[in-house]
Amino acid sequence: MSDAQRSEPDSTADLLQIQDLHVRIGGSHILQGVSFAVPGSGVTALLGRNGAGKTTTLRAVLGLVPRTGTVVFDGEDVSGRRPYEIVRRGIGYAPEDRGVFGGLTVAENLRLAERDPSPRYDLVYELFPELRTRAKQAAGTLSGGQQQMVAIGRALLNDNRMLLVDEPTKGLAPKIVTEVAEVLERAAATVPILLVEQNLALVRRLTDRAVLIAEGRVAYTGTLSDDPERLQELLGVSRV
Amino acid sequence: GSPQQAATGGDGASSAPVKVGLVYSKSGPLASYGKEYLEGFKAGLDYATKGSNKVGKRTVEVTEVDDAGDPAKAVAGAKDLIGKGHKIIAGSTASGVAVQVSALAEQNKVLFVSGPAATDAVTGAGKYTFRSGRQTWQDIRTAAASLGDVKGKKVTVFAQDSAFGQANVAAVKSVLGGAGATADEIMVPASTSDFTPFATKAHDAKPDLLFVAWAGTTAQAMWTALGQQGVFDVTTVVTGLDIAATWPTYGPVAGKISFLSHYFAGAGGTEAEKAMTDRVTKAGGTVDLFTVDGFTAAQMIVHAAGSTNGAAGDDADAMVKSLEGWSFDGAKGKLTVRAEDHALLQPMFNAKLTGGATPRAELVKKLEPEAVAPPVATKK
Amino acid sequence: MTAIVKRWWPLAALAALVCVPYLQIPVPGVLPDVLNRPGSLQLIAICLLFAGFAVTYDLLFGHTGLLSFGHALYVAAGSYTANIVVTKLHWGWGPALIATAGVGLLLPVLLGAVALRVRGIAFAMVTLAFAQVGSILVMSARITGGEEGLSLSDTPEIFAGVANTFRLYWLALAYLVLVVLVVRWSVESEPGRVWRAIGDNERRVTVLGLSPYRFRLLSYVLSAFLATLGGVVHLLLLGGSNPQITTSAFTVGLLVMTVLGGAGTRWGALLGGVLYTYLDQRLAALAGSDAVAGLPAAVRLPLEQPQFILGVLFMVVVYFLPGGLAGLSQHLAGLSRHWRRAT
Amino acid sequence: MSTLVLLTLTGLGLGALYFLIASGLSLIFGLADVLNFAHGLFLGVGAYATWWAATYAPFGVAVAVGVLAGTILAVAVELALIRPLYARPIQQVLVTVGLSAAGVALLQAGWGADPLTFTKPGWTATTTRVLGAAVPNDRFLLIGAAVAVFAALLLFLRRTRYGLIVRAGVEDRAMVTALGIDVRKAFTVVFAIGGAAAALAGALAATYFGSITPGLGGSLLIFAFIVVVIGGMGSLTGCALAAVLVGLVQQFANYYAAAGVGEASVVLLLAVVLLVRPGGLTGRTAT
Amino acid sequence: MTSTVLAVDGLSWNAGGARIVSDVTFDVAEGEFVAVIGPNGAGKTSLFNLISGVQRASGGTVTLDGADITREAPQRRARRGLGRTFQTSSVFASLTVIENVRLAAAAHRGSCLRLWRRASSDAAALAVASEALERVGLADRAREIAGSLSHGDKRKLEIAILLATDPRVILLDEPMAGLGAGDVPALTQVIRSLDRTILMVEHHMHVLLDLADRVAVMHHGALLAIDTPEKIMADPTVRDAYLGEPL
Ligand SMILES: Nc1ncnc2c1ncn2[C@@H]1O[C@H](COP(=O)(O)OP(=O)(O)OP(=O)(O)O)[C@@H](O)[C@H]1O
Ligand SMILES: Nc1ncnc2c1ncn2[C@@H]1O[C@H](COP(=O)(O)OP(=O)(O)OP(=O)(O)O)[C@@H](O)[C@H]1O
Ligand SMILES: [Mg+2]
Ligand SMILES: [Mg+2]
Repeated sequence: MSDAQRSEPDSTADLLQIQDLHVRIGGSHILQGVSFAVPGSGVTALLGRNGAGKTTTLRAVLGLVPRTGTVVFDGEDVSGRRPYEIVRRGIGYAPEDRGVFGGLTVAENLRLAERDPSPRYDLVYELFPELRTRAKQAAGTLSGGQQQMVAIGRALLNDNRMLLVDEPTKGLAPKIVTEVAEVLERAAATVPILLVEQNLALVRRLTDRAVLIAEGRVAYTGTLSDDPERLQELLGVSRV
Repeated sequence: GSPQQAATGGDGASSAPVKVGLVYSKSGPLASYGKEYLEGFKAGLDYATKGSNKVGKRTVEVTEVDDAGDPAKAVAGAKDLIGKGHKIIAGSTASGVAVQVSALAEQNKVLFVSGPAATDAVTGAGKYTFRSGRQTWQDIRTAAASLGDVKGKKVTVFAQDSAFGQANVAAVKSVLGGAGATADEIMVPASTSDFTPFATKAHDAKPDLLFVAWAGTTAQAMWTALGQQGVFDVTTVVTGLDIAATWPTYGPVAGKISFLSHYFAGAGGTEAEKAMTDRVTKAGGTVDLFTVDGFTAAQMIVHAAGSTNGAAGDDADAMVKSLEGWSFDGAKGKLTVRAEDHALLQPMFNAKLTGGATPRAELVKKLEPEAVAPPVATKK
Repeated sequence: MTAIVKRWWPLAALAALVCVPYLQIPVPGVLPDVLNRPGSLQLIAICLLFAGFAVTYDLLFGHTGLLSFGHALYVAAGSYTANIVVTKLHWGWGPALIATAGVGLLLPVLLGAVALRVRGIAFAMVTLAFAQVGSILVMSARITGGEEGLSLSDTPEIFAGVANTFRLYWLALAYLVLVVLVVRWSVESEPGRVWRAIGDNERRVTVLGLSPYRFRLLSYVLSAFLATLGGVVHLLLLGGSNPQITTSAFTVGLLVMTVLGGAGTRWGALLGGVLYTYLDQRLAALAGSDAVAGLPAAVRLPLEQPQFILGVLFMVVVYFLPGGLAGLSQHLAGLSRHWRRAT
Repeated sequence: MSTLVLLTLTGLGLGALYFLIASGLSLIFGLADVLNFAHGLFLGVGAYATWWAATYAPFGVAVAVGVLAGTILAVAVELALIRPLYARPIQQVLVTVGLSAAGVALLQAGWGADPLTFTKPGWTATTTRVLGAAVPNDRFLLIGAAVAVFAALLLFLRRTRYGLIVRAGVEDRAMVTALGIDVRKAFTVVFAIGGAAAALAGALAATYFGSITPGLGGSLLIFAFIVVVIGGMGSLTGCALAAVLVGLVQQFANYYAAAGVGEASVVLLLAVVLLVRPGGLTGRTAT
Repeated sequence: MTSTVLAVDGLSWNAGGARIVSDVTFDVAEGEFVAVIGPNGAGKTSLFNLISGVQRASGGTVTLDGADITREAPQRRARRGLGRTFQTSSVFASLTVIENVRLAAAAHRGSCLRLWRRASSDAAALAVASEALERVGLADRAREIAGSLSHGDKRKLEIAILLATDPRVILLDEPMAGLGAGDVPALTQVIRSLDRTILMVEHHMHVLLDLADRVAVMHHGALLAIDTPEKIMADPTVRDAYLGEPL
């Protein structure tokens, strides 16, 4: 156990605080007491190997999986709230598997996400012009990358106070990966982001702050550059 | 013991009760027919045993089995009854049940007195099968009798496309066709939800007589359609009178229909009918179409079982012999069990409905049993 | 010890069932008569037969994921074909069985080949349509006796008469055993795995080089064939054919049995079939009992409706026992394991 | 000529009746993906409530009472039975099968199995002469009501977000919540509207048939299924088209062909449409 | 140069009123490894769908071993030795890991319609399956239900399924997508060891450069270029349309 794990975050500056989060699904104990905090600005990276529990952590924050422990958002304990209530407090979510509604058109997907009286379509269309040209296409027939654009677009549409973004560059062409990185960078200037990402190069470009999850627990909290060896060891060892 | 021994129950001691099984619709779509039948049966039993509920020295023990209109339940119930030593079974509100239970009775040599089921198939179905109600043939004969001379007239049957409707068509063709009328039919699917096309056909056919054979919950829509398409302006319409609860469904055309009736409260005008009405009313019921079927069944059973001071209650062959050719005074009038095919010869009625929204039935004419007797069915 | 019990209890249960006609045990309330009397045997036989139907339905629904609303068609085809050949054509039982087997193969091959071109609810509706046409034909044709049904004129000597009900009972039991063995075997066979796989991911099956259509058709024909055979047992058991077995309500009944017991599980459909049929047959008798007659009208009237009780029971199972009754037994097994470990 | 007019107008009337019954079914099926077997029960409850109220109040008020009863029932069903099962779509359908059986039995326990007479209100009991054909006025009532319901439902789907939410919710309920939407409310609203439409159909079917039975809904439901499926599951426009088609085909086949061909032809029409176009007349869309 | 195994000639596909794959022509030689790259929505997956028969082409031909298979159903093509994986993991979620692979082996051996045979008694298929699992490193998870595997393990399982059907031509659609940095080298190793004729869509450039003999670039449904990795990487239009600035 590293010391970093036990270090208490400064509660006044932290927008999101997670304490002792446990998730059990169908007999398996997936999260076993995850605790960390996300400050009110910039990007915080949530790293870990496949199956470590990153996605589950994000879903648990939103209450999409049954969980115990406390989640405090902006000083308010939201642990007992329903997912839509938590989201309405200003959290945008771009899920790992994109979560687009295949039977709905691109326009309908975006319309569904509208929460503010004046959604920021201009921003979304500026970033992903394809979403405008494909407005009437069923989202299920979009290419993988195009679906990713819809997912990120939906999260950016509203004036959120925090974004939870799960592997946004999965399946994107290198050029788009760069573009997405720019988008996230720009977004992070105004809204804090909790980012799950496998592409370490991209993570490094966006932030130096990381939380590392291994086997359902927080294995490391701190900066990426602090202890690169240890980080490499935690992330890079193949199981094969 | 062996399975076969186990199956032959009933001790047959002469002081044991006479066991009668009623397999009928206590629940299900024909529950109200079943209720009438049961009330009639109880009254008939009381009447025929003069209040003692005994034939000779033996009490009559009635077991009710609800078939819910489902032949599978009826067969299971009947087998149970036979297995428990019942030699007498009555009931069957639905034709499908009657056909199936009759076959069972024949196999097992058990007396079976079929109830309200009108199907001709039960007549002549076998040695042990009898009926306490009327059959389709008698309905048709009644309709024909009200016509007078039909020679050269055109008769159209407006019939449900089902065994019931087809039997009516066949009977009309045979009865009226035989008397010199030309008969044709308009077959209507039982599940039809709009009768307009058929009503238009009936109107366009312009027959001298339109015979309507319809059983089912959509009767009201059918009568409305016939009325609206002006069928009553071009022809005389005849149909069978159903139970009193359905009379309002004839709607505004009720007064224009000539009804043939198996029975309605007060039609018989006999002593037995009075006795039946008293008993049924006292028990909290009302006399209606199928009350007589139950009443008659009880009379037949008491007679059959009592033929040798009650001993015959376990001997189906003796009971058959005592019933064949037997004439008696029933609620409807004089009834005769025809020996050849076990048809129940009985009076029938012509009636009309009066009184608008709450109709009452009025007797137009009582037809003697011989006038409406069905042809002898060939024994199987 | 427990392993032995686990392995052999089906055989023990079967042996007990075979012996039932020799057991003169009174079971008041549960059965209409002493255990080995015709009334009781007929009731149990119907339960076993319908359990057999439910198992054939489960092959389609539970194991292949095909929701059919037309299974009744095959039961009816079996019953009516045999009956017409015997009663109307007087060809005797040998030809009747051959004709029925022929119909039981040909009809599902033809109809299945067409219906399986569509999937999901569309498949359900096409099968419903076929069955509905069958029902309309049976209801209005002369040769079938329409809504009155057709009683069997020539029952084989060994089954005739109430005294021989025990043979019908054995026949129904034999049918159920046959169906269970065939279905169990087919599910464990190679095609059985493919059925499961198709349910998971059809496209993947295709690119493995397998044609989902053929495998579905195989399941459909097998299930329909078994149901057609059951139709003959039904004919003998009832001594006739009746149009109730052609209706979509009959198929929905099978669906309910399957789900009640637990679709796609080892014993689910069988359990559900027995329970549903037993209740369906017996509730009327119970509802008519004196105990119910004494209740106030508001309670009594619903209780006198067997369909009400069955409907509510079904909802309760769907609601609280997602895996059906079979799920319940697993649940209980889990609890007892838990309990054993705790002590 | 007059026969043609009569058959066409009554065929349209029949189609209108089918549409009224099918529209609620189609709405719930198309949006919430629940094949609601209890739709016939909603319809029956609407009919019985209207019948009951008609003895105390004028026809219009009675229909309103019927619709209200159907709506309340539908909402209760959604809250108590459908909502807790949202993760188990097959169970949702099955629970409606059980509900339908129990509910119809309950109607029968309360009012008996025999038909209850439903007196047609004044004008609808008479006929109007159109080009020599005596067209029953209740057909005009049916057609009018069907058009009104069609328009209202289209407005609901086009102008509100409920349709969108429910369609998305069927695909991925958790994701809709993750967008900050209370998806449960939308489902309840859709059920309420489906129930109201069913109950209205029940009230009008009662007027049309002039009598009601507990099984009324059940026997009409099969036609409603056929219409919904021919129309393309869940497409309201398709549903309307299919209803008219089925009504006309049935009416003309019954007059010009042999008896029974009408019913059988509709069933065969269903099989043919599905085999040629598995998605129904229109593809699968909810508007 | 060895013989041509797969030939695509003028292949086109229209959907939703648009031309999604337009006039694609290329040959693949025996044992060759061709990487397919291109921006998102370029039509790579669609091209694979057309070759494997999951979609019917609107025009053009696909030839496998000299036989025209353009009109054949996907299962026929699979039996000819054409195997593929999907962009989103697609395994049989309710079967165990070993069953997934065994089924594939049985399918390949053509023993699947044998109703009289118990699935579990097929020892030969089982042996093939175990070996395939061994090769992708899933042997220790053989008894688990496939649906509960993590994303990375599902991807490995897909490769194992593919191995069991012993295809001669393999289409891999983004097998590395979503894999952690730790797993990528291992899976790369597995793919290299397949030693078959392979077409692979992948966005991980280093993996691709490592494995590919030739690289095909798709853009707006058309084949922009097909050449050696070095030449392609140097091509300015490719850089512009696909690679962009490195991070
Ligand atoms: N619904 C579920 N049921 C059972 N197990 C689950 C479920 N969801 C996740 N798991 C398991 O929980 C573990 C963590 O999953 P999670 O998706 O959170 O990992 P992850 O870190 O996001 O991995 P990846 O990088 O592959 O996306 C995995 O082993 C997975 O198999
Ligand atoms: N059925 C369809 N109807 C309309 N457009 C479609 C359909 N299927 C695919 N498309 C479009 O075709 C294009 C190619 O899609 P495809 O999935 O082949 O892309 P891809 O090259 O695999 O992209 P990615 O790398 O993002 O997976 C996309 O623009 C997609 O939106
Ligand atoms: Mg993840
Ligand atoms: Mg792709």
